[in-house]
Amino acid sequence: METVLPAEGLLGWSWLLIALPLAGAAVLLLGGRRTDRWGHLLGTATVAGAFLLAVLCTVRLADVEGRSVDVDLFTFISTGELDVRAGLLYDPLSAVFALLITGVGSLIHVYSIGYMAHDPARRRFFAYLNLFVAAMLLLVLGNSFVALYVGWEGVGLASYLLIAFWYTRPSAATAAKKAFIMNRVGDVGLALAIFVMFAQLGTTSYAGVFGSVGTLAGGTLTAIGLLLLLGACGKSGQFPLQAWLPDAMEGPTPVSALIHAATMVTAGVYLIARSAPIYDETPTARTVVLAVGAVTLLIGAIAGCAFDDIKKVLAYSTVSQIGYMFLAVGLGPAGYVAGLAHLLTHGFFKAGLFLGAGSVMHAMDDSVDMRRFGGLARKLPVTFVTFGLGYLALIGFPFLSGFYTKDAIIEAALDRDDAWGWILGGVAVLGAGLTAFYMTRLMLMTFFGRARWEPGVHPHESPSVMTVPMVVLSLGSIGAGFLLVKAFPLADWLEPVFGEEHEAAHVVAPLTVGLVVTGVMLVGVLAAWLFVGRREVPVTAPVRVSPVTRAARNALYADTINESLVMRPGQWLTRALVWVDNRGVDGAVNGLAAGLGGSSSRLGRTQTGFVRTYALSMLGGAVLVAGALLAVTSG
Amino acid sequence: MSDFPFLVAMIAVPAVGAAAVAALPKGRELLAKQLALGVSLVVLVLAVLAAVAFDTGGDRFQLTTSVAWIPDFGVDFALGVDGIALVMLLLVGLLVPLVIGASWEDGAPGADTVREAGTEARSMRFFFAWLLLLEAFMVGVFAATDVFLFYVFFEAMLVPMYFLIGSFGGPRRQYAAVKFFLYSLVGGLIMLAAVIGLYVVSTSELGEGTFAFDALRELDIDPGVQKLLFLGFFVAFAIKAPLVPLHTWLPDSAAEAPIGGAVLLVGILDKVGTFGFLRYCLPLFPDASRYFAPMVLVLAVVGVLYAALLAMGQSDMKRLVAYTSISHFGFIALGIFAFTTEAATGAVLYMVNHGIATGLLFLVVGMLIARGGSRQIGDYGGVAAQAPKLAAVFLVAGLASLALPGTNSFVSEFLVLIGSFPERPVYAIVATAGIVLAALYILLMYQRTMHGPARGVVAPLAGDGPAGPAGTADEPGGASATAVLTAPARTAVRFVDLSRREIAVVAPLVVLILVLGVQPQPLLDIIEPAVTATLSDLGATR
Amino acid sequence: MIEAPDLSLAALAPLLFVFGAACIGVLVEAFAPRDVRHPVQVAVALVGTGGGFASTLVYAATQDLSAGGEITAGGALAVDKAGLFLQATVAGLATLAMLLFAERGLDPARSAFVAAAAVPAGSPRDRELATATRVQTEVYPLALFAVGGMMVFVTANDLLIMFVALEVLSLPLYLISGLARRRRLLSQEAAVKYFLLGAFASAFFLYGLALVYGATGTIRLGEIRQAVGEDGGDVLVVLGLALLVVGLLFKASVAPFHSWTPDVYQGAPTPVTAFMAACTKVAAFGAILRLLYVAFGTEEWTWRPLIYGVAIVSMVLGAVLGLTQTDLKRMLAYSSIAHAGFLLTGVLGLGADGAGSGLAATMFYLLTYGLTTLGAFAVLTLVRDGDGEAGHLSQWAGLASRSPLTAAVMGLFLLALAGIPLTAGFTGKFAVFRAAIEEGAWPLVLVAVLASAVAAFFYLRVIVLMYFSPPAADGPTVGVPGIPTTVVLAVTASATLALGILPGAVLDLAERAAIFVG
Amino acid sequence: MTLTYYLVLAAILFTIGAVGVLVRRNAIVVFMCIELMLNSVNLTLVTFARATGTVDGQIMAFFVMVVAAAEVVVGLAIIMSIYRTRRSASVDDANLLKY
Repeated sequence: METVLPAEGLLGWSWLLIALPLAGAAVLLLGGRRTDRWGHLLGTATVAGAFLLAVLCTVRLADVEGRSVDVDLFTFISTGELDVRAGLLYDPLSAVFALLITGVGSLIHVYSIGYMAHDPARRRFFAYLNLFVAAMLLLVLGNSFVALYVGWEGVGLASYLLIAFWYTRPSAATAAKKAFIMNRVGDVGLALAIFVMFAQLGTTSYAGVFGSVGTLAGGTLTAIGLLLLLGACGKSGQFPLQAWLPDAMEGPTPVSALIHAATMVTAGVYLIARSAPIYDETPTARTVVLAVGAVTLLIGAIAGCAFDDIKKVLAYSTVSQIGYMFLAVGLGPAGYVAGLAHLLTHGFFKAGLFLGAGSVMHAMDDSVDMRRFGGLARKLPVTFVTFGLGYLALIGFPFLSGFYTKDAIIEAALDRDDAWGWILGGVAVLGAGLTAFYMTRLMLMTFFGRARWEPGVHPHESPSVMTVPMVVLSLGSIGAGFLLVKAFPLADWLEPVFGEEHEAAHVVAPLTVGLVVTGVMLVGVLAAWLFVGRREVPVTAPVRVSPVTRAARNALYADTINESLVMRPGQWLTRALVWVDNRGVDGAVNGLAAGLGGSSSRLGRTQTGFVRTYALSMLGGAVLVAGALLAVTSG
Repeated sequence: MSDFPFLVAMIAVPAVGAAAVAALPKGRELLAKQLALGVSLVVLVLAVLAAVAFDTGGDRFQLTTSVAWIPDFGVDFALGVDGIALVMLLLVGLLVPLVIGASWEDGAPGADTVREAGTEARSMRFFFAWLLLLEAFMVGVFAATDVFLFYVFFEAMLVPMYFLIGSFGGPRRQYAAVKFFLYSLVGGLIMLAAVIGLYVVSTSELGEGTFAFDALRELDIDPGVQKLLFLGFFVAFAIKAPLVPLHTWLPDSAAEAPIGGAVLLVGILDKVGTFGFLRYCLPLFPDASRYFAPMVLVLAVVGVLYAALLAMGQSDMKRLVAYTSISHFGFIALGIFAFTTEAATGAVLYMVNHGIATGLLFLVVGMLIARGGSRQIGDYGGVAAQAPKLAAVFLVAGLASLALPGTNSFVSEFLVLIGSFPERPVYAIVATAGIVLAALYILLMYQRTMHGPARGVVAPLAGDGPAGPAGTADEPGGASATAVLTAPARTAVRFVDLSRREIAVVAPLVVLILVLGVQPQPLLDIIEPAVTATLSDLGATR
Repeated sequence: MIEAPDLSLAALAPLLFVFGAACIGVLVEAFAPRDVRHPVQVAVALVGTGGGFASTLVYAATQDLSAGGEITAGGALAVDKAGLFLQATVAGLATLAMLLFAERGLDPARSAFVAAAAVPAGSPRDRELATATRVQTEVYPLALFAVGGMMVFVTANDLLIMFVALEVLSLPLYLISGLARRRRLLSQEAAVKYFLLGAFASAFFLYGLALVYGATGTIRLGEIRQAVGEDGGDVLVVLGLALLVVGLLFKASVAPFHSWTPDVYQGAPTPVTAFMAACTKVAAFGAILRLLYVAFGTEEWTWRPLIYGVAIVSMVLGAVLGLTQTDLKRMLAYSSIAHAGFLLTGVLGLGADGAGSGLAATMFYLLTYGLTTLGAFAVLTLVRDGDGEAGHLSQWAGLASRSPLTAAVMGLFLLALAGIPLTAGFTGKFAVFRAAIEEGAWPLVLVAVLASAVAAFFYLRVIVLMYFSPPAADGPTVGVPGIPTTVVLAVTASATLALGILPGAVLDLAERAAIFVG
Repeated sequence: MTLTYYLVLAAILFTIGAVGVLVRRNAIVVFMCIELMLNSVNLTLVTFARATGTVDGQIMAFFVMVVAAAEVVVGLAIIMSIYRTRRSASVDDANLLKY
């Protein structure tokens, strides 16, 4: 990549982006109860401030030559040949993410003020949320893989804390732990990738690594690519590490919206896009990315069809949508922009959807069982409208956000013009259909039909502090796609990062693609109406269902597989080792001691107390000594 | 400034202090505590001043003192520090006052009542006296530049720790104390044979025998002999460190030791082993070190995973922490025997960071035990709701020991791994898998004790009312080692949050964890020259 | 006309002091009225041993020993540097032992020794005497004769003198080990066993003497050396050497000639045990060193394997058997067997013609061990129950809480015996191991360190009992030591520490004294 | 040379004595066996004196006799005392001290 200018002026202060929310978190955590009254306001303010700063920085960035600046801060670790400097890289890509994070972040902070109003630990919630924003910004702004790794694990911690926010619930605590552990599995991959880079190139900074990618052997590159992918899968809940994401819904809904829909889970996409120079050199790794994306896309979509928990459905939808993004970035230059565009739009409408779901739960006394919803459209008009818009955007209703970005991905896939291309394209289209199905099912079960509420539930619209962010986001779900793809093409903005957007020779005319996808989408909607809308929704899920449904309800047995392949053997191994350590290793030592004791008492018997025995031993000794000496000297 | 004999003072002050504290009349417990704390603080100040006087660009060994001690053996009372020793001395100076602070309430009526029947409450004067004597020896062992002197301190250290465990430990303290002593003694005696062997070699090479480290470094010893001598030293250090499979004494000792003792045992005493690898095994026996490196690396890496898995299988918190330490020592050994500057520097930094992080972890566990009166993880649950500060510190300590970026341990673990990867990729990869296990054992313990509903010895909150009498009845007894109960079930109590004293004890460590997590460079600058010097003795590749 | 043999009174002064005192003691026994006897005897004994000690030092300081020493008494005695060091050690330790003998404050009957040895144990008369405060004082002259014998033993330049000295030191020991006031049966049994086995052993020594005489035609150590040097070691010499060494190893209680040690140590009155453990060890090893150094220095390769073997057997047997002992005196007996093994590693360090540092190392070890073990036994005399000393381990439980000082001192001695640094025991061990490794005997040293690790266990067990265990219900009482015992404890304890922390001077002394002539 | 016979005889006597110590129970007899050993040594000494043509050996023999006599005195005293206590001179009865 081209030379990076040192930052001056405003951009030199871009580290404040991270510092602000971090300071907020510190104040709230150390401040204790004193800060209870205004803590949430401070938390929101810091993030909003960061958003403003991000906007200003981005505007300034636009007229920096090369549209990319390096903010060098201080020496982090320097010993031997390793020299890691703490610094930021502010370029179009990180700028886009910074805007997304701070923007959506601010909205969700505002929303949380209302959503968490009655929680005694609201201050702690905002502290963690600020912590997350800071870590996430470090992740996307860092100028080296080490910095990225630090942010990477930082957001892992934040997500752990937030999922376990209601830690007295065992389920929440367990989900948090699960999330952290599965992330760590991915982190191992990321760490190893960094080690390889250092071993091969002696540096870990983006500039250094990408600058000398050419010097690396193909095998090494592939290894790096796959290791990075492992990391990405962990963080973005991609196959085979997708199982933690749905459980993460144990956290408060704003968390699900911000971390587990809009921002953190897309870090994997960021990582791969950021490492484009590496992936461009290794088709193998890139193919694997494609495969992962495609598989996850389907898994998520299928599982999404079967759940009755509104948040779980949205979670699996997230998994599936990120699958789309992976698929896109896996396509290489053709897909990076498409993937990122979808990432941004998804950030808007999925966040919106979650906030809507939160609002619904708020109305339904925190119930998440869609079988107990129904007919809420009239009771929660604002939620209904905003949620509806998000829904349309997600299923790719023409001319809404999802429509543009998803189509772009499918086009890019088909443009490969090979077997892979057709397969992936097909998968993507099928996914679109499934998406339409499960989202329509969700809409119908929640907002239409007869009210199946629990007795004593009186739905009411949420306060404006919650609805306003929803409205804003729904506007995003309408316009974002058009803006990013047509009006101000994201491609041009990101051009310094991914190079010229190459004019792909369309295998299939975009229009055709658009029609096909829309058609499939309508089929999905129709199917959903046939299955769910027409007939009465049973309050309890039917037991006697087809194997397919059962598989889907169990998320294709992901947990079962993890359990039987990892957890059980692990526990067994642990138990076995504990036994070995006590009986075997320690046993050997104690056994030795016991043996000495035993031989001691046995030898002691020779001390019979009879003079004549003693005399015998002496005589024997004497004879032995004399004999030995004679043998030595004469022999 | 640097003419002042810091090191001599750092040995003499606590030694004299120990005598003074022990000499205090019966019943002057408070005075004993204050005196001990004062002395240890003086040592801390001395350590810091020594660090200031230390010139990172200067000679390898600084602040040196040397007087003939036993001329007939060619033994000098020679002290001096390089960067490695210096940081360890700083750690010693830091931990001892905290330990004293943490043990403040031990022996208080509240704590002694829960001693198991038969043993009358021991006067804490001797506890603090032993502690100070131990500090003197620990300083000596790191500051000695004469192998004989080093050995003397190395063995002498056992005695105070033996009494700390045996007199003030938990139910099985007799077994633990003897096991600790014998294990270390076996290693030590084998090392003694090697030390003498080294002396004899020096006699034959230099005409007259010497124990001076710098002189011995210059010898070129026949490889065959080197191997024997290396093994002699190695066994001793591998037991101290400890490396699997010579580790089984540590869980027992650490679990039975009073918390203060456990902190120093795991935080510093065991570091003497890894310190010994770096200071003695590598420079004195380069060929043998290279020859045995693969073996050691295997032990190290196996230890990382093996101990981590075992940690998960523990139901006793102190044993769990002990096993995590064994796993960490695997990392340190990996870093040392990878023979690269980055890894070795990381390993030394790891020694410091582990002392801080695991020290904190032990202290917090102790505070937990002081409240709950049980070491069993299963007896706890939902503590976070009642003692949020305690839970927060526990979490920080836990995250530090699972090497989360932003905490000090990350830097060292990262350095060890990234440094050993280029030379020993396979071992590094296997060890890296350990970071997942680390997350597992820490979070399992944290979830079981802190999260979930109140359980076991933790009485559920009675509404949102103020702490009931149950809460006040259990005034925190500090990290009371004596509070360890044999009786499984104890009446559940409301958990009170950290007292001011306890916060004062943990705060410095928490701060260090975070600061060193972001700014490790000052330490690295102290450590690196010594490491490069060591590796050049070894003739290592990079 | 025979001219009188040359006699250097200065050189013989130590012996004269001790034997003179012994004879005076006999006269005192005979003529002094009973009530003054004890103080007088103690005074005489102290003068004798103390004078012996002092006069050795004076002699060593004043005489010019550049030649290494002088051979006097018609060539019968070699008063050389090493001999003087050993004599001084014996006399010094004996002085302390005498103080232990003289202790009257501990036993309610005011003495550790039987009132009338002739009265059958358990007879009515004996029972009434047991409680009476009447004391018998014949132990003092007897002990003095033993001391004299030891001092001759270590300077004997002549096998016959060595034999006579052996008997002179043994016979009184046989007797006084049977003089315990309490548990007389055990004491008498100890005496019998010691006597029979001792006589048996001296027979071996004597036969060895005869064979060597036959082979070389002389019994002067120096001449034997020449003779052996000329016509190598023929069968007679080798056999003779073997039997001589066996006789000496018995006294040094080296396995497999150790079997008497535990029984006698346990049965004998504790002060006597202390005396034997400290002084006899020194004397026996002194003789072994002199024999191997002077007479068979050129035959190093003949006796090396022998010493090697018995050293290993002794260390291992002593250490392992000590593990399961429940009686402290018996435990210390096994520890003394193990220590005999360690001493032999030093002997092995003699090297060809005594070129190695073994002599100095062994002598230093003897000093440290003597002091430490004497102190340890002295502590044993303090801890008592209704029936004399409380020797059973279980009775020592929780002693630290009952009498911290006693426990601390005992702990110090035990750590020293275990060879922990900063105690005399460590310095000694280091010295002998170094000597052995210099002679290439590192495998032996490896065995030695492992053995001392095993031995450490039973020393530690006592500490565990004293410090970490709850006090026994029927705990013993810790007697308040009178001045004599206090002095002994003070001297031995401080010496044990001093020789651990600043051994320089004494080591240097041993180093310079490491010369035998003859 | 004929002196060898004396040596062999002495060796045999010594062995008999040693064996006697092992096999006889009565303390007195055991002690007499030891005396026998000493005397066999005397014989050896005298023989060697004869062989070397010096008188040293014979003088040594006298020394040995004296020492032996002293031993008898001490030995009998000890044995008597234990006999009077136990009413038996069997060395096997005296085994309170063991292990």
